[in-house]
Amino acid sequence: MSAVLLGFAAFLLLSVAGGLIRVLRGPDAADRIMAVQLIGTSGVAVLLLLAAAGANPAIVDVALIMALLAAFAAVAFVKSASADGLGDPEEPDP
Amino acid sequence: MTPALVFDGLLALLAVAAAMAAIGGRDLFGSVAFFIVYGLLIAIAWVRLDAIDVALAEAAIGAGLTGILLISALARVERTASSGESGEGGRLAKIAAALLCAGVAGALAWAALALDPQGAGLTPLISEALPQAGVGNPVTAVLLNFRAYDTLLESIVLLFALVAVWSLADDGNWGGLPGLRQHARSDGVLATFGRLLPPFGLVVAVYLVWAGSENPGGAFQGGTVLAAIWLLVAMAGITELPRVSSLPLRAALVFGPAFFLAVGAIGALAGTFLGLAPAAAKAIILAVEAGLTLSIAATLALLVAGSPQRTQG
Amino acid sequence: MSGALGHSATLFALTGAALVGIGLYGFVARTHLLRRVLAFNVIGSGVFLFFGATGFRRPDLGADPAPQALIITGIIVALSLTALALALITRYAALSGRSSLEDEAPDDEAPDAGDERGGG
Amino acid sequence: MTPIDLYTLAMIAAGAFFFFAGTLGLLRFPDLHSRLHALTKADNLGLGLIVLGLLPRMGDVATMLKMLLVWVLVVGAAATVAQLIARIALPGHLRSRPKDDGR
Repeated sequence: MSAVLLGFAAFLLLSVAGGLIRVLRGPDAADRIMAVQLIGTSGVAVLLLLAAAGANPAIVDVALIMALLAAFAAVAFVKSASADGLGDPEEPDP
Repeated sequence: MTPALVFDGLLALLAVAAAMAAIGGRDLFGSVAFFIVYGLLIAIAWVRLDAIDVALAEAAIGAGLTGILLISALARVERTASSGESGEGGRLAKIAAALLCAGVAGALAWAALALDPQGAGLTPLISEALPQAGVGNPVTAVLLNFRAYDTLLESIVLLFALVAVWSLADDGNWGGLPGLRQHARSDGVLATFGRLLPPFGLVVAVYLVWAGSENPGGAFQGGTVLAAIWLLVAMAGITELPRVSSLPLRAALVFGPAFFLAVGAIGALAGTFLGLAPAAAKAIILAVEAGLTLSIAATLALLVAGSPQRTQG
Repeated sequence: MSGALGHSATLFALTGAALVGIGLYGFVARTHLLRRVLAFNVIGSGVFLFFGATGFRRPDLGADPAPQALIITGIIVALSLTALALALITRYAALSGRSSLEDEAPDDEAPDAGDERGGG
Repeated sequence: MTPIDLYTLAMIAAGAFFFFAGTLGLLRFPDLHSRLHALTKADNLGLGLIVLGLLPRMGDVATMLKMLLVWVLVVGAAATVAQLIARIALPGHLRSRPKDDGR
């Protein structure tokens, strides 16, 4: 069964590869950061599969950190893309 | 072809591709995005190398701090500087550079293949000494007992880096507030996220430090998570990072290294600098780790926030 | 995670070697300072991966803890030096309006090129 | 193959399918706002199915709770990011970035 789980993890790496193609193509920075977000979710799934395949619960902690910090790059991006680089897209225009 | 080999081969291929795209790309934001993905793939590689402690550190830094650091630095540089990459060498120079770098990589590859495949490294020595170390996680034992010198000096290096970053401030802003004022709509999605996540982050960080004595985890991983969460709260406009001259902040920054040094000095009185008596080792290591977690979190957060840029909030 | 799942330490050691080469190329051949910082970090993680993989030659013993501890220390120091380099770069860009050290005009004086290497 | 193995296999296969669909959407959908669907729906559903499929294999309750927490955190992050990116991609919100000259 471990080998099967590892095989599925390899399949999810293909989804990471698809995300990399979107990072390459863009066209906007928003597209690229969205692809990074999607790759993050795939990475979490890969780690959980590795945890089950290796019967090593400590790997779940790696997935936990990645899930906890999953939004950070995108948050930094929306902040830097706002009008003064420090704001939030939901603020009313000044 | 076993599934393990397929997985590892694909993973290595993707990591190399992401690194090449980050280095060779045309769009700088794309390069940064590729680099963030690269960090994630390397974290998975550490898991495959059975180095969960390293994977935890790489995940915390790659997913959390690197993204904030690089994306905000890129935005600031693009606002102030011309974006052209001037003065890159001609085709011939690039080919020469590529050949040279391929040579270095080839030499390293040769070195890896020439190693004795049965080499055991320091593993047997560490397993032998582990019962006296006070903790069951051999990596924590190396960091805080066997090679505590390295860890102590590293925590001091972090402080020096922070002082260097602060020293880049304009004269008028010395001792002021790091970075510029961040703001967000107070009832918006970002602010809500900034309020919901910290409780989870605190629990995860404390858990990582606590688990680090017997399982993968420790002060560096926990401290990095705390730093990332603190920066998120600041970015969501909920709190401001403190003035760099603030006494509580400076106390938090030096507490960990100072306490570590004091423990080392007590050890010196008993015979060996940084020597830990096996009976007391666990309690001492946990106390030093708690102090280091606090100081590492404060230092990393302020390092990423940058030099003081204003004196009024 | 050895045994039935195999172990690919040699593969990752070779990957580390390749990453060092790629990073070195970026450091030498690209001029935008931010991209040089990325290249510096790729070199660093390539070295770490190489070091960690060579510490995992015997699956029966698991990964050697000593390299792991040194690598964790190295990752944190690399991050702090990256932060310092980026602070220098944003300051340099704000003062000079440029994002690379190379001359744009022939009579332009190039500042000292050593300030982002930082050491490791 | 035990019944638990079969259950895991079915759930993970379904989860992998949703990841595949999400990636396909990310690559094939024509504009940013429709690609956001792939980001927020398919992948999180896929991850949820994988988590549910792996739960009975993890042994102790603490690890199971951690895995569920992982899913909750990823869904929360994706929801936040989707909202923020959708907003910033509206006309007039995206500050135009100076283009690299590509050398």
